[in-house]
Formats: sequence, C-alpha cells, structure tokens
Amino acid sequence: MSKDYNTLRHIVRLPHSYAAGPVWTRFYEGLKEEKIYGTRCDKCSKIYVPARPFCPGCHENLDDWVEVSQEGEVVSWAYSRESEFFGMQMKPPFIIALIRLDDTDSNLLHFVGGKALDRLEIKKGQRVKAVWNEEKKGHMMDIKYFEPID
Amino acid sequence: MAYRVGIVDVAMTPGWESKENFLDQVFHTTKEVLDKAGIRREDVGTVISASSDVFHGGMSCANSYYWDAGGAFLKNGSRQDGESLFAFIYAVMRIMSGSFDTALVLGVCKGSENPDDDMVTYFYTDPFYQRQIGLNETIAAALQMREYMERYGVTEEQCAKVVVKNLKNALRNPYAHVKKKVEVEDVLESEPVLDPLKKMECAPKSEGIIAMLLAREDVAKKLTPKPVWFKGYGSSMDTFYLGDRDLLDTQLKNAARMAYNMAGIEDPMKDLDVIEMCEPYAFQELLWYEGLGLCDKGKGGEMIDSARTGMEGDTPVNPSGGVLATNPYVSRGLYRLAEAFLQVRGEAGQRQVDKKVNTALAHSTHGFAGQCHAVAIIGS
Amino acid sequence: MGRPVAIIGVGQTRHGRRFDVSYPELVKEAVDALFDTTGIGPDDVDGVVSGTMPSMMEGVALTHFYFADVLRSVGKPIMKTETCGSTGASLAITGYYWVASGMADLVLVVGSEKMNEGDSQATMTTVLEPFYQRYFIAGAPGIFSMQSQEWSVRFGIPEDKIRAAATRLTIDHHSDAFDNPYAHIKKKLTEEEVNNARIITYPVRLWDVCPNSDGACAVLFASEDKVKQMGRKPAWIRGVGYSGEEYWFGDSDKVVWQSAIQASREAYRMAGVTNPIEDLDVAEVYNPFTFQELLFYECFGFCDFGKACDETLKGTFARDGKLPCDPSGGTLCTNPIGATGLIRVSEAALQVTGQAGDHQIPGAKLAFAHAMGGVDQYNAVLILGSEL
Amino acid sequence: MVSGKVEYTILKDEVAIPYELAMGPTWTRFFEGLKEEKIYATRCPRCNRVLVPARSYCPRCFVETDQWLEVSQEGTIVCWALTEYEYFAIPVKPPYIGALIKLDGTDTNFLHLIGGIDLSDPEYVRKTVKNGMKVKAVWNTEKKGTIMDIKYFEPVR
Repeated sequence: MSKDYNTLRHIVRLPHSYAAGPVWTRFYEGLKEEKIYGTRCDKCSKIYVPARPFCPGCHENLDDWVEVSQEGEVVSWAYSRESEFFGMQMKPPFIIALIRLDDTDSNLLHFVGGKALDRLEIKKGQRVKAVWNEEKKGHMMDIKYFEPID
Repeated sequence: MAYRVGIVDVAMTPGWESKENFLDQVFHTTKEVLDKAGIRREDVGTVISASSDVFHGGMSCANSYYWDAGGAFLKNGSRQDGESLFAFIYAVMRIMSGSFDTALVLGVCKGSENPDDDMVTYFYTDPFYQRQIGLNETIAAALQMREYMERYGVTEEQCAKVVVKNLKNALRNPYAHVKKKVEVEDVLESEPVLDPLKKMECAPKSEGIIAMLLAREDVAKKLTPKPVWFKGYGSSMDTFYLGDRDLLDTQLKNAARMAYNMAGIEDPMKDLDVIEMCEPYAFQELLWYEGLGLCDKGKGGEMIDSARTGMEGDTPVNPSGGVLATNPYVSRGLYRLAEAFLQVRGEAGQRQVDKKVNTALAHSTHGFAGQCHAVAIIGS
Repeated sequence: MGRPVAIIGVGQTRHGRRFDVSYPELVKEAVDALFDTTGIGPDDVDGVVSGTMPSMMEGVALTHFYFADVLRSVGKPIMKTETCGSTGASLAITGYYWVASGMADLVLVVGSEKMNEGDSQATMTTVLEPFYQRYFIAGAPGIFSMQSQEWSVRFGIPEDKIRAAATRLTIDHHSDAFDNPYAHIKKKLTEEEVNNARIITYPVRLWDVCPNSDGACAVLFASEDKVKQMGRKPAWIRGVGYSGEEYWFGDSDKVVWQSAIQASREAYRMAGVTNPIEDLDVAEVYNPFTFQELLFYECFGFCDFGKACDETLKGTFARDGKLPCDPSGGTLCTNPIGATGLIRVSEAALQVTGQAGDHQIPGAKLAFAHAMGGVDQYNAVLILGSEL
Repeated sequence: MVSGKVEYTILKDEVAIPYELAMGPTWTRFFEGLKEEKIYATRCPRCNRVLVPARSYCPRCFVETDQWLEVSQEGTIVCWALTEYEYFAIPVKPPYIGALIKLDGTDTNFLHLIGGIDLSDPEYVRKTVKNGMKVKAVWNTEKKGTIMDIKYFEPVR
C-alpha cells in the first residue's frame, strides 16, 4: 500500500495463546499418531470430524470417540494455480476441498494433492485418502493432503 | 403499542478512496443527513452505529474513536459489530419501544485503509482447525460455487451474467466504486482467483461511510413529506464449521420467511418491486434468488437467463450495481437499504427503476458462504 | 415507554484462568447453566445477543460466527453488540430494547471474554489511534490514574485518606468474593499488604486493580407474557441509561463526569428514583479500579462530591451499610471484560429475586447495575426491581 | 486424558495486520506545524472554544472549525500518572509520566508526557509534579511530523 498523500502506516500486532481444551488436545494427539478422530452423538448417531465437544445439531455433549476412515470422497473443491492466501501454509498450485470421510456425517476441510494437481482430473465424488507429513506437530497440516485413489 | 418507524433521509460517501481522514468523513456524512432532515445534533434521540472491530479498520472498540464524529456526544447509543443491517434494526427497536423519537444509524468502513478482505476474513476462523488450513471468505465462496455448479448445473456463464448486469447498473450510480462496461467473455477471461471463481466475480474493497435518520411516525411526517416505512425484518444464523453445512441450503430462506411474515409478503416476485442484495461473489446472487424465494431451488441460473431481475424485469435486483460494484464490507447492508429507500422515494436518479416502487427489500450477508443473513423490507 | 421487560434467568461460568476449555466451550458453560437452572429450552428463545470486548483480545474477528452453535443461535436472529468496556451492559440494553419493542418475547443475551488468551493491556492500546493518544496512555491503569489524581486534587482530598478508603474497598471486596461461588480472586488482604503492593501507575498499586479473567455470563430477557408463562421470578428492568463523551481524553471533564452523571440520572428518571442512597438497596458498580469506584459513588449521587472517601470509611457502602456496593466482590475481583457489565446486571437480578446466596443483601428490592467503557468515555446504568 | 490434572495444548500465535491510515488535511497541517515547532488548534465558530489538537469539527456544536490558530507552548498540568510498567506496543518506555496539559488560551486538555525531571523515584516525582504546575514544550531536534516531535513538557523554572 502506498498513497500519494500523507498517511500513517501501522501494524496491529498482538500475541495470543489459544486454549485448545481437552477435545482439540486429544484430536491433535491423534494426528501425531496418524489417526483421525471423530466424535459420535448418542442421540442422532452422527459422527463429526474433527472431533468436537458437542453435537452442533442436538447439543449433546460428545464423548464417544471413534477413529474414522482416512479415505473418503471429495464433495466440493477449488483450485488455485497462482493465488496465494494470507495465513495459508499451502502454496499454489493447490486444491482446497471439502471431503466426506467414509461413514462420517460432516465434511472435512483440507487439501487434495499429489497427482491430482490438475483441476481437470478432479470431480465430485473423487475418492481420496490421507497422506501424512513425516514430521508431526499436532496441527491440521500434519495431514499433508488427501490424494486421489481409484 | 409498538410505534411505526420511518426512514427520513440518508447520506453516504461514494465507494472509492477518499483522501480525507476517517473522522472527517464520519463527521461530514453525519452532518449531511442531519442538514438534509433539518434537525440539529442536539435533537437526535439515539445513535446506533455499525463498524467492525479492529479487523476492518485497525482500531479496537471502533465506536470509541468515532463516537463524537458521529454526533453521539452525551447521547444514549450503541454499536453493532460487523453488520450494518443489525444497526438499522436495533435503531428501529429503540424507536418502536417508545424510548426515542429519532435515531441516527451509521455504517462505517474505510476500506482503503484496510488490508485485503481475505486477510481480514481469515480471522473469522477458529484457531484450531479452519485457520490452520487457511480458510477465508473467498475460499469458502469458491467451494460453495463449485457445489452449486455440480449439483444444479449452474454454468459459469450464468454466474458471469450477474457481473454484467450489476456493473451495467453501476454505470448509472454516482456512488458506485467500480464503473466498467463488461461482457460475459470479459468476466470468464478475467484472472482466475480460485477456480471456479474469477477476479471480476469477486467484490472490490471499497469505502463506505453512511448515515441514515429514522423517526417515529409522527416525527417522520414532520421531518419529510416522503417518509419510507419499515415493514419487516428477519435474520438467521447458520452453524459455524463450513463442513457441517449444506452450502446450498442457506439460512436466507429462514431470514426471508421472518421478514415476509412481518411485512405481509406472500409472493415475493409479485409483492416486491425492487431488491437490493449483497452478492460479494457473483454466483451468490443466483443462490440468494432461491433463498429469497424468487425462484425454485437450483433455478437461480435460469432466473438470470430470463432477465426478470434486470432493470427492465419484473423485479429488478441491484439497480445500484450491488456489492460487486461497491463493497464497503461492514456498511454494505446499509448501502443496500439506502438504495432501496431511494428507489421507493423515486429519487434514484438515472438508475430509478421504470415503475412505481411501493415495496423494496434490502439484504445483507456476512460470514463464510453466507453464515448469517439479514433481510429488511421497507415501503411507501 | 415500551413493554415491560424482565430478567428471568442467569448463568455464569466459574471465572478465572480457564485454559482447561476452549473459548466456545467456555461460552457454552454459561449458556448451559442458564438453561439448566431455569428449565427453559433454547427452542423458546426468539433471538440472541452476543458480544465481547474487542476482537483483538480474542484473536478471532466477529466471534458471533465462532460461537453460533454454543449460543444456540442457529436458525435464529442474532445481534452482535460491542461498546468496549461497557459491552456487557450494552448487551443487556440490547436485550431490553428487543423485548420492549415487541419484536421478541424471549431473548438470550451472552457476554464473554478470554482475557488470558490475548494480551489485555496491549489490546487496550489498540483502542487508541496511532496519530496521537496511543503514545501516552498506558493501558487502562494509565487513564484511570490520571482521572483519580485530578479528582483528589480538585476536591482537596488528602492522599492518605484516599489510600485508606481504597484499601478498605479492596479488602472488603476481596473478602466478599469468598461468598460468591463464581468470583475469580478471593483473598484475605491486610492493610499492610495493600499499601505496600507494587506500583502499577502511581498512585495505583497492584491491589487497586482488577485481574484478567476468562469467563462468560448469560441472561434471559422476557416480556410480561413470557414471565407469566414461564413462572419464573422476574427481575424487572425499571430503568436504563447510557451516555458517551468525546474520544479525545482531554476534551471533557472526567471528575464531574458527565457521562456517568447523565447515564445514572436517565435511569433514575425512568425508574422513579429520586434519592439513590435511600431508594436503592444494593449497587453493582463497575469497579476495575478502587479509586474509580470512589469517584463513581459521587457521580451516581450516592454521596456528595468529595465525600466518597469519608462515607466509605464510615462503612456506608459495605455489606451491612446503607447502600451495599459490589457484594459480589465486583469487577475488582472478576473481570472478563465482555461479560463484566452483564455480570453486574445478573448480580442485580439475583439480588432483587433473592437468589444471591451467601452474598444476598436481605430484602433487596431495587438494585443498580453499571458498566463503563471506551477511553473513559461511556457509562451505562440499569435499575432492576423486584416489582414492576 | 480428560480427568485429573492435565496440561492441555496451548496454541501460540501472533496476529499482525497492516493498516495505512489517511491523515487528511487536518492532521497533515497539524503535524506540519509540529515540524516547525508550532502547536496548532482550531476554534469553534459557535461555542468559541479553542480545540487542541486542531480538528475539523466541534464535537459538541457539530459545526466545522476552520479557524486555525497557533497556541501557546506553555500550560498547566491538569492531571498526571507515572507509569512504571511496560505495556506491549506502547512506543514510550517506562518510567514515564502521561499528563493532561491545559495549554494557555485553549479549552481542551492536551495529552502528552512530562519530562525533564528525575523519574526513578516515585516519591520524588510525587513531591515535584503538581497539578496546576506550569510546563512548557521541549522539542526533539529531529522532526518526523508525528506527535513525538514534542519530546515532552517540562516544568517552567
């Protein structure tokens, strides 16, 4: 940003320490072990991924933990050839997607990568499976991306 | 027992960058609406503003900063964060309750000072999941658009037609930020942002300081020969995580139903004379047609093909050019309402629709893929 | 005036350093507590009001999206009120007008803050623009110190008397907090400890200042019909007042403080209060700083200007005094900012409905609740009564 | 995992967002004044109050204030606070005294620092700095067109 009249530049910069609480902590521990956890609602039987403390539909507290499949189907996706986005670790080209892991009831937001990095090769219902980063940090990006399988 | 509420007048800045200091712009806009209505600051009952906290402006507790510039010195006032139609309805409530006879509503967003909206909306995410992926409003919109195309066969050309229609309307709007005559091909060939979204299908980042004066029925009639009346309001919130929602079954349906019930609207295509809607991404206008009940589910694409929402159609949508032409993020809901107000008054100048406007609808949305919607209906 | 409005339920979290739960879970704790204790279900709620202080404290913009589910707001209209430090009271006032206007019969109002996740004082500096004021005002204590310093000199109150009154207040409040199950800091303090505590911004010392708390508060506002239908004991909103001043700190008098005076007078007028010290039974004054609490007593007409120290030392505002102030321990012991003003209102509601437990003021019928915010800029006052 | 004394994950993050704020004509002229060691105010044509720093409107009368005047660099202390604690993002390092100063002939109080005295001992400061005390502006040699072109206000001896 640069203007042809007087301006004051300033950066708002503040430190934060976000409390993950028990549920996120356990979910991240799972990622470190290459497991994806969901929680099941006793009332509606739905399984939500990532695991969460309560059911968004029934508002029941959830403590029925299930390790879910690492395979699923692409529900929706968007492809970036060159656009970079603030805060995103993934650099272009990339495909960001909503993925329905098998036997779960919510869509997981993540990336589709590997041999799929051509927008023409991907379509709704494409089967994908998780590919893990070797180094784990207890972070959503411990999953490197989901890659297409046939 | 509730009082009828009228809109007396409105003042607003154009959408492009001003060299003026933020506070001066707020002062001038506020002063302009008071002067138009012929009342003094001292006579205003309450001041309700909308702005975003630090993220859309760089200042925390933003209304502390512009409190007096907005005429609120020693007044009972408040603020809505992030959505300016919320500020409008809050001001309406305050008058309806009988506590105040006039209310000043402000929408405040100086987009030229802010970083890109994608950087700002990135902070709508939770720190544990969606932020780690890097979600923002544009990404959510691209995912929503893909699903729309896949499920209902809406085409890229149909989405592009929204841009063509709205930017054409904007050419006749002196407040519009983007003024450019475009064809479908221009849109389709514009830079890909995040396939299927193209650059021209995404709203710009604009300035928008807007002030609207409301009054109780008896006072409104004294202040203006042509008050425009508040008829109905509805708003609805969706669940937070993008992956938990059906992105094509939005809460707009619910918000519209509430507003229609209150305003006595039975058939929106017939009963509404003009609609101003918030479409930060072109395809969303088509999806919102469905949410507002202007057409059946999945038929938004056919709707734009039919030209029924064009300037010469049955129910023109976005005669102002909409958000695709002018996008002062937080203020954009009030900008929609201001245009609806001018249309009902018959004071929309060259962009006045070519029929008697009795009832108009203003819509606003904020959040990923339309997490929250608000709908206001006004009429003569 | 509009339709009568009452509070028919409140819920609070345990306040403190809450790294045991994520932010939405903290908010959920307050909302669930409200529904559990009242037996009212979220389906009956017509609308939801949500707010925090500034988003910079949370690191999440527009938190009503993030909290949509725990607020039970999905499929409902929502409002997101924010007015800096006075947010909590402004949330309550939003709930009040929503019901009073006739547009809703039952409104859930929720305020929250996780102050320990961000840097609260750094956040305060972002309330100040970078052209002018940001350089000189050291967070909140800087501004309140200047204000109380001017007050003491203007009324010629000797420094040792102010110190003695402030010490009395902080000892009393921290002791009162033991009787409030939700309070954050509970401590038996000695005069020596308080008087020799570390200086923050001279003359403000450590025990003159509120803590950083994490917490949330939920309150249910209802129309007269709903009150009858739900069969809950109501705390009626009898008066509402709010006033704000210029942004520049040096533009208006902060000693004979117009916004504080006007907000209280507005609420008194509506509630028919003519003599606050006689008419009110209990007050929940927003007191992040001991010195400021003294100044507020004067602005609210609880005593004459320059007399707050004398009256405090006489015990006028103590638990067994003529007008007990902050029997909950107040903001001084518990300050999750976005919730704090709403906690004042909910404490007032508990008092006039006889549900304040160990810190109940016997027979309280009319209560005062207050919040302050901005750059020493906003004051909000609500008067709650057991009778309409 | 969920029971007993457990340490849950704390996610560290830093939010940093850049802004570029328009000064507009009024701040620009005010800061240009500071470069020339002048403090400018504007006068309200309705209530006649002299408002400092200069601004384009009177917050109370709500009219434009376009009459500019240079005001005195001397004034009196209205109130002050000594800060001992370092606050994140405040460019001035402790100890420092923030104060409201009533510049002679003005009607609002100007916010700035009090300096030119030993700030290391609060007791000394308390005995030295008094409300009503006469102070005058001390300028930094290098001017940047910001509010810190005034170094501080020091007691007039």
